[in-house]
Amino acid sequence: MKNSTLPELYEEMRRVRTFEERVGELFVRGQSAGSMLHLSIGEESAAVGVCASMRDGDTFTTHHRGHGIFLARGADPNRMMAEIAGKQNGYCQGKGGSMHIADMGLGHLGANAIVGGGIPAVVGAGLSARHTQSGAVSVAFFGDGATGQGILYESMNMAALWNLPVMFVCINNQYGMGTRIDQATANPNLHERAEAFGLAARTADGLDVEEVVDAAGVLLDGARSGKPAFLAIDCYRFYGHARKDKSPYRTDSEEEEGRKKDPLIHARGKLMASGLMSEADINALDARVAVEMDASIDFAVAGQEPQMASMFRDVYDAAQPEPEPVRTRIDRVLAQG
Amino acid sequence: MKNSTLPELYEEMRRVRTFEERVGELFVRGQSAGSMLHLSIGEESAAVGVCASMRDGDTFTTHHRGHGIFLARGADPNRMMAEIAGKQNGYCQGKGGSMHIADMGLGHLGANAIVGGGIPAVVGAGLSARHTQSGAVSVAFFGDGATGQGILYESMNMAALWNLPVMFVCINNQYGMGTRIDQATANPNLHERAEAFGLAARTADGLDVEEVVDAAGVLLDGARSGKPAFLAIDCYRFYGHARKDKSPYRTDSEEEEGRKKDPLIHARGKLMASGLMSEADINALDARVAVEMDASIDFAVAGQEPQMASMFRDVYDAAQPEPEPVRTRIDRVLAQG
Amino acid sequence: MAMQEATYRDALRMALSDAMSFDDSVIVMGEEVGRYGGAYGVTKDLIAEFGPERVIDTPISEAAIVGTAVGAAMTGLRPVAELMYVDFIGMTMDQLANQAAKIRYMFGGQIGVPMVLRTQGGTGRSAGAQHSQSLEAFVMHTPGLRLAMPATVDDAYHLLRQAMTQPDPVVFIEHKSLYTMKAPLNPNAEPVGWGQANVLREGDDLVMVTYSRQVHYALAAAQTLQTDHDISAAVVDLRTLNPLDFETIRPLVENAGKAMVISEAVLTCGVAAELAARITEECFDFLEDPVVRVAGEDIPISVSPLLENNSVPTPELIIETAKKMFV
Amino acid sequence: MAMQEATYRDALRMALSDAMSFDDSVIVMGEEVGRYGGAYGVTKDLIAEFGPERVIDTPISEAAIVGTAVGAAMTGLRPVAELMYVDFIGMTMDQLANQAAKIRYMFGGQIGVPMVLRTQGGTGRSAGAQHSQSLEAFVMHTPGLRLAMPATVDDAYHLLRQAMTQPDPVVFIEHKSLYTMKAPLNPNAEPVGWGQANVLREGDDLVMVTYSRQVHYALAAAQTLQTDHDISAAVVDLRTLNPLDFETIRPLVENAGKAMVISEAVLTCGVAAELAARITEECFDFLEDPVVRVAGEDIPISVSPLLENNSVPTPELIIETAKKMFV
Ligand SMILES: Cc1ncc(C[n+]2csc(CCOP(=O)(O)OP(=O)(O)O)c2C)c(N)n1
Ligand SMILES: Cc1ncc(C[n+]2csc(CCOP(=O)(O)OP(=O)(O)O)c2C)c(N)n1
Ligand SMILES: [Mg+2]
Ligand SMILES: [Mg+2]
Repeated sequence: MKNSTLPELYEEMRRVRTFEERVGELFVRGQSAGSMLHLSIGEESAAVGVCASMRDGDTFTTHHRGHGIFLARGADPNRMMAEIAGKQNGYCQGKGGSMHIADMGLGHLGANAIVGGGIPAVVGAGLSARHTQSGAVSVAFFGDGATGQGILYESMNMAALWNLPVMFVCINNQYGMGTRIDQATANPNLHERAEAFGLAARTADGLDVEEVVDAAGVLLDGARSGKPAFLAIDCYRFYGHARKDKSPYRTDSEEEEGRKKDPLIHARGKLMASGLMSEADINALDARVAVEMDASIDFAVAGQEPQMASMFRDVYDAAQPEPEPVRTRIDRVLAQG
Repeated sequence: MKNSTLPELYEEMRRVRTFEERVGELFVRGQSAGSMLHLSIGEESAAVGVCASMRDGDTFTTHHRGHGIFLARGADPNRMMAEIAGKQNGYCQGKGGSMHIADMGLGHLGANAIVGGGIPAVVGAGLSARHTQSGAVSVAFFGDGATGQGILYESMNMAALWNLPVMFVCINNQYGMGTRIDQATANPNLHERAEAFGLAARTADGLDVEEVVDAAGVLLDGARSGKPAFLAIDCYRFYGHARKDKSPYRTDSEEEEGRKKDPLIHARGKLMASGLMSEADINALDARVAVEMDASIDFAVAGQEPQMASMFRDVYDAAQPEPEPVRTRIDRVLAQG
Repeated sequence: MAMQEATYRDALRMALSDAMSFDDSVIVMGEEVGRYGGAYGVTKDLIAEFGPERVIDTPISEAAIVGTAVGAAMTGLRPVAELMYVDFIGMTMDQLANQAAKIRYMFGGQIGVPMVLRTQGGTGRSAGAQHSQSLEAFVMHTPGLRLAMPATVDDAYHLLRQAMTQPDPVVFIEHKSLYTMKAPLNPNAEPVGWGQANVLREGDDLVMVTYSRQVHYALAAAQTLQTDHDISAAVVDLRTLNPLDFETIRPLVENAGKAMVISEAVLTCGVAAELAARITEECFDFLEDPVVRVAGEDIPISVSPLLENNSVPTPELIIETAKKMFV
Repeated sequence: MAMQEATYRDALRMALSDAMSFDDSVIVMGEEVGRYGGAYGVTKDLIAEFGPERVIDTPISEAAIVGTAVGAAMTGLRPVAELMYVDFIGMTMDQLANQAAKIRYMFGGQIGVPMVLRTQGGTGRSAGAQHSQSLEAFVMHTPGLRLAMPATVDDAYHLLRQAMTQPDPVVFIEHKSLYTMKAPLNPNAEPVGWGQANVLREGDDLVMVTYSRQVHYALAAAQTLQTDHDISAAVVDLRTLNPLDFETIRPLVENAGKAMVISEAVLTCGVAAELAARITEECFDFLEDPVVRVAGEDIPISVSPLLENNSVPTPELIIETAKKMFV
């Protein structure tokens, strides 16, 4: 299992944090495609802690706040940033953007702009894994808000019924847009629902990435051997819902408290206390990561806009005729009359 | 509360049983509208036991197997049977049929041919009741199969979050078509799900109507005062899913066992043992009910087919223009050319 | 209240607020409609004015939101539910099309479902394939559902007020690119009637039939066509697609002999198909050309602004097409 | 296998069975498809042949059924999911239209979703408003989804086999009133190509363009029109609505000068609108009359058989309409 020592986990979390900060910059520079950018700052331990126990061949889907998860599964930050900028050299050639990044090579079955939309796909991926006896697990990552969506329960029920190698990971950052989890449900102990459907289920504290690694590791092992699992990870969404949201619905003091649950600072403290890394080591690492992530902005900015000709491509398989452009149709129609 | 003594409960259950038997006859005579007739034989205690604690002004929705529930809430068997025959003097003028009976006067917001389709309406009715402080409860009746539908969980979550006067009643007759409940979920203790969403929840044994009355009474009282509730009632679907289904997917011996869970026979035994009614009393009652229900067939058969003119009526409010018939449009179009 | 400058967003909020003041049974519900004030700010401050019992923040449960509105409407409330993006209508189509739309009919006319489902659609914010669609055809293809799509500040107010008095379910689709549009608004003026199209520009050579944001594109195009190309184009804003006011269209098309229908929805099986078919059916003898459909491409919407903008009709495409109709 | 009599239902089952024998990655899933054998018997005994790992009974969870099929298709399986009634498509529209249909495009062509969603629709069983609809327009209006609707026993077999080899998601809509229809079937015959319309009857006076059960109504009507009224009507079975084969239609309409489109779906914004618009656009100069739409009424379907039968086109309505086109 890669990324399982604390220095490795810390580095990966730093990469996520710094990448997200650069996404914010891209937006400020006016070079992102739109403003629907959802940063996972504060949630790094969830992405990194779960992915640490995932293996090559495993598949996953994410929600709209999925940059960190994909990075932790091995994404190239350059191609991610280019996609977020809507450029042709992005993961999806500029068609998808921040909310629709995917990469089949890395098992990323897709981020999703529909809350809950990517969840049932992992049940299907679980069926495939069992069919081919590949030993792969499929993991659905989603937010606490997705617990409002019926399809989560339909999917968990199926996974449990069929004993599929599937895991549901709920990144509970306490908010769905402006709605705090206790304003969205009468029982915020979310894992109890999964238990009631027959899954192995627990909640981990996202402050400590090693706690997440431990919880996720056990549940993923179980899932791999046919006991589907659910893991809620408690954390805090440090900033607004999307780039333009200033979170007026929560108090400064709440935010201050919330941001104390910083998994990077916590890991940093542990690293130094245990003597695994010195402050200087950590600072050097952070600087190295900053250089890597700075480069992603340059890469994205230098990328080409998609060609107009690509517009009609990939609606269907490449061997099929492309849809006829409206203009072409109009010209043909006006040959009549 | 009406229908709360055992003789009353028995009579009401007998009315349901006999009505359903007559529906079967209507089908055999070829006088039902279609074959999508779902009989509630074996489930009488659920309908009667819950409705015993409902009050005037309470509202409810049912699933496709809802004849018994509506009868127990005061329906006129004649107009029900006429509707099942697709006649104009039915509850819905022959447009709805067995799966779409409703009556606003009796608080019946509608049966539904969509599994789970009627569930969220009770959340809305709960909002209305609170808005007007009417003191009414709204009850959703549905089958075990509906626990596969995400909308159930969305609805329970909302009801619990908002403390609405709402109750969810799951009539667990062990089957959804040919699928036994343990073939549809890994955890058939259905009330645990409701608990996980924060509802008051329990399971009652439908063999004993008085047990259902007790459980439902407590939960309904709670719901009325803002603690939404869930009640699963265990019973057995005595016959096939619909009139044409001979249940080849279950063994004769299973059916024989299942039909031993007969709430009427059980109540009959209790009535006689307790001396509340003699066998002769009960037989006289049964005969009286048979006469009433025989009449419903006559009423339905004598009813008129709907008029063709009614076809375009009631798509919109009566004060609005009706949709234009295709024929009329064609005639106008062909005035061109 | 007298004439005042208002944005489309303000006008919508005023309509909600005025209706709620006037009728205690009107409630607003949906994701983020309360504390957050609506994803596009339409319901801003309503919760302060009317309280959380009438401005109800819901969990992210689109299907149950619509289903709850159905139940509330059947029991005496006038719910105005918000679907944050029309793209999420897929989760609600059972409650909308099998329940809300059919209840009056299935139950023999016993009861209606007087609810409004407010939502917004269309391109313009680089929001990608799942947040930029124009799905009004799904609604228009469902008997029992009314469908209103305001293009102007006036209609943002008046059409929404009217929608909230309809006896039947109304899907009310705003356009995400119009929220900041400003115009004078008089809430007390006599509005154009519910179900009536509005001829926003007269013209003898060509009739453009459209709705929602494309009304503005059509008006801009018509202006250029007049000024630069001496083509006189009428512009009809349909306002409601159900009811559909054909009687306003007929004489214009009979007079001009040429018609173009403009819709942001994808072309195939979309609203433009219905409009083109209807105009052809009713005005065949007067048509010099086939009715031309200027509609969305038969593709998903990209996040790339370049591709996004060219996936739906632009004023340039309208002008270019109109010119071709006169060569 | 040689020529044999088969019902439409048998042909569908044979197609599934043959595809499953041929390709281990094909799985069948849905409510009651296994032990029960399918609500309409199409998957009868498949579970005995292929086991419960490949013939998967699901809970009553339409949205997750489609979503599961999407995930399975993306990871190497060829799922054939069954939606018991097309009326339930409302619960699946997000998974179908926002996920299955858009995945290839949103992800820049990296991957397709080679799944088939089998379902059935239409009237004829007195099944009421929520079990009798024809909702193909929702699918046809969604770029990225293919749409096949077999009318014949041959197509029940061959078109389904072809659907199971498509690289993109196919919605395959059977007609509930055709399951017991019998005809000779040769599974080894060279089939009509995927995406090609089939001219089932030639005719010089009028072209009837249709699909699914209405093909048979059109053929019956054309026979009567010929015999009793000396009107020679061509009948085109579209077979697939996406892709739509216009090239087969064009010369027929150019020759006859009159066209009728027939669809069981409700008229407004339905498939008939698209077909009428397209024929008019492409063949305007050849049309003597406006294209006539013979379609479902803009109303829900009643359970009363009398109302049900008259809510959709009947052979009588087709004949009556055709006759009016020649007065
Ligand atoms: C089906 C659907 N409903 C609503 C939205 C709008 N929306 C986008 S993100 C979001 C909040 C999601 O909260 P959560 O699942 O907790 O994820 P987080 O943003 O906190 O990471 C909402 C309501 C959407 N994109 N999709
Ligand atoms: C949404 C939907 N899916 C599937 C069906 C087909 N169907 C009708 S009844 C039924 C079984 C329902 O089982 P349950 O909820 O337990 O009710 P029961 O029939 O046992 O009373 C199914 C699958 C339907 N009508 N609606
Ligand atoms: Mg969250
Ligand atoms: Mg059942």
